[in-house]
Amino acid sequence: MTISTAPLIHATGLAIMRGERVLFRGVGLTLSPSDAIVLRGANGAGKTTLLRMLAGLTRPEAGELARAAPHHWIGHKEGIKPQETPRSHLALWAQAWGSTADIPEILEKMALTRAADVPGRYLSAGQRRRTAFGRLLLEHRPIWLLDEPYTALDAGGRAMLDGFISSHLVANGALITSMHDAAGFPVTHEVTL
Amino acid sequence: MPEFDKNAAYIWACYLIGAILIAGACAQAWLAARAAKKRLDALVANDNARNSGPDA
Amino acid sequence: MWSYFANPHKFLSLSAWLAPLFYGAGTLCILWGLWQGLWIVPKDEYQGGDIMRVMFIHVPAAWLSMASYSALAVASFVWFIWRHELADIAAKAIAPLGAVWTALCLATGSIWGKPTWGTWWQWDDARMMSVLFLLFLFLGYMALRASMDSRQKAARAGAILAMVGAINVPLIKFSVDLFTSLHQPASVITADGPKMAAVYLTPLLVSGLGHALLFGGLVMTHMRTEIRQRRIARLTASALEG
Amino acid sequence: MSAAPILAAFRQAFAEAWAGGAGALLPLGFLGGAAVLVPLGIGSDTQTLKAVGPGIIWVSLALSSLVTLERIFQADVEDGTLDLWLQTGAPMAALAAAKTLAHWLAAGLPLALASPLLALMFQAQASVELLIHLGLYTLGGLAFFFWGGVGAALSATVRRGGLLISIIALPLYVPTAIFGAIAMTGGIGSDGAPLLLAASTLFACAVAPYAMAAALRLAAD
Repeated sequence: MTISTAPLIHATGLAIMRGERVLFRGVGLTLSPSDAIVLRGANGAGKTTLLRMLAGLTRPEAGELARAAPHHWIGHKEGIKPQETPRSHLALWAQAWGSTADIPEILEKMALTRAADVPGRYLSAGQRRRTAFGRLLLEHRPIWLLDEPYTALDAGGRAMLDGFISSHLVANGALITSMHDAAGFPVTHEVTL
Repeated sequence: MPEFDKNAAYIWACYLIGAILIAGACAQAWLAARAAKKRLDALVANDNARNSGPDA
Repeated sequence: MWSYFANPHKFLSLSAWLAPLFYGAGTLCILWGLWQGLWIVPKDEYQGGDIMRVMFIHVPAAWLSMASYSALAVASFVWFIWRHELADIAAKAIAPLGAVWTALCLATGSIWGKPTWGTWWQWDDARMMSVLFLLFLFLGYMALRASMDSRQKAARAGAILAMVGAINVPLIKFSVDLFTSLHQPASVITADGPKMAAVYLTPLLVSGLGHALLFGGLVMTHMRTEIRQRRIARLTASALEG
Repeated sequence: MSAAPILAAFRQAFAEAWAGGAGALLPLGFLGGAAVLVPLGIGSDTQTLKAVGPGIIWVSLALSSLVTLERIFQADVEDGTLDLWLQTGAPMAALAAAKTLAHWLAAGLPLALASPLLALMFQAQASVELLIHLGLYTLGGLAFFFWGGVGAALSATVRRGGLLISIIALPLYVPTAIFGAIAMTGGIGSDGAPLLLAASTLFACAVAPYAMAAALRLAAD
């Protein structure tokens, strides 16, 4: 097996406006395998917007963006419907992505076994986050884009997530995430907006 | 004024509505244009004053 | 040519003299058409006597309502493909004016209908029905733009809706024609078509030209206002950022 | 490209349609309520009711499509599902069509299926004609849902989107309403009207998904 070091994401000169307000301009970054990039910046600096741009959701007003591999996206909003249980949520996305992952096993890793059949509307914020992170394990994708991943997670949840991220990085995966706290995994570089 | 047959009221009503609508559209366009020009000129003047202020 | 018109500065200097020209020429044409229509041309007894003089405002308004929706659709299309900001500015300016002329067409048509058919609203008249739905398209477009929270989003949403509306207009027109042809055809108003005598046609065409010029002038004025407003917003935003 | 994301989108939307708003019951109640108000409003004269019956059902169908559609894309924006669907790599137009179809199955089709009962209440003769009408309501309802879906997608980020959907969708409903009415009332041109209805529904199914996709990409931006 050859290990490619070609960049997974290469972006230069990204700019975005909201109305007439320039949110940011001239932002560039290169994400190589095993990189973990943390986006820093005050509230409203555009961290979420930059992540959405890298995910292909928001169109940049200027700049070049190339993404060489599939990615996982976990945003502020978990994407869980009120009637979906953690189990049915993961099953649905396994179906959509053509994944054959063992869902009970993922639920166990996420410490969601007891909440596995509780509908989304009754889940706590932390349980919703854990369900969303379960999607990361459905399918191996080299790029992870995580927006404020620690939000609503308790100490155990953070440790669990740090473990996933660390093993993802070891397996040549890469990560871009926005956060305010110190990261519990090796950070390659930080980008301040 | 021209003399019309039995339907004079309808004819005048049509042209009156037309005059009001078109005059209204013109007046609104003119007022909006004047307000925008005024604000822009004020902002630009303000901007120039601010930019040249510290240098002087 | 496109890039020439797409430049807001060029547009500002061009429209600075073109808009007044349009206003002047348009007003002259409309006044001449009015004078001809109200004083000079003989009344047509086949069209209910003097009431047909309403034609010199109703028919130009009808023409303009159709033309302005086409212009809105073209501007939206140009914006959607080439993202020329000026095309969006034009679309934004056209919509409310198109709605005004469309409303004028409906109002005068309704008033014309009362002595002719004995009713303020004739459901069997395909033209009136089509124009009514055109008014809804304009109002929907304006409401959608107004509810978007940034000008970029308003432009995109507006362009999508205007194009969806434009491809539906032929279908709406066809269905309305079919609906009305089931009942007796509206034969009283024959404003268009070769049946029209030249004595009516010339003032009608001149009135139509006048309304079009006035409309064009107003669109330019609104576009100038919008360009300035966007500059104001830009200056305010950069002042806030320091 | 695999059809899996499209099937998954359909499944999720169908489950959501049944879970939120009691599935077919709510639109059915709406249709029934609107239809039952009419005789109370205009009197119980048999001939009058017979004449207005099909039209009332068309109007109720159009209105209830608007009521159901208000939430379909708005909910996706609010809970973050839209972001996930936009990133599946499947064509968004196909996903939007699948979702619209699911909502039509949950709310539009039951209305069409209930139409013979309402027609009987409106003094229609019990005959095969009612089943033909059922087919026409089925087709027309599909067109209502697709054009309504464009309005819903465009107003997905608007707080009082329901009002906006109706003003956007109303002119787009006109051909369907007219072809449907002509096909039922008979007279000149009524032979071809079912075909025209089918053609305009097909047109809606072909065009509306692309507009929905563009609008949804905008809603996520």
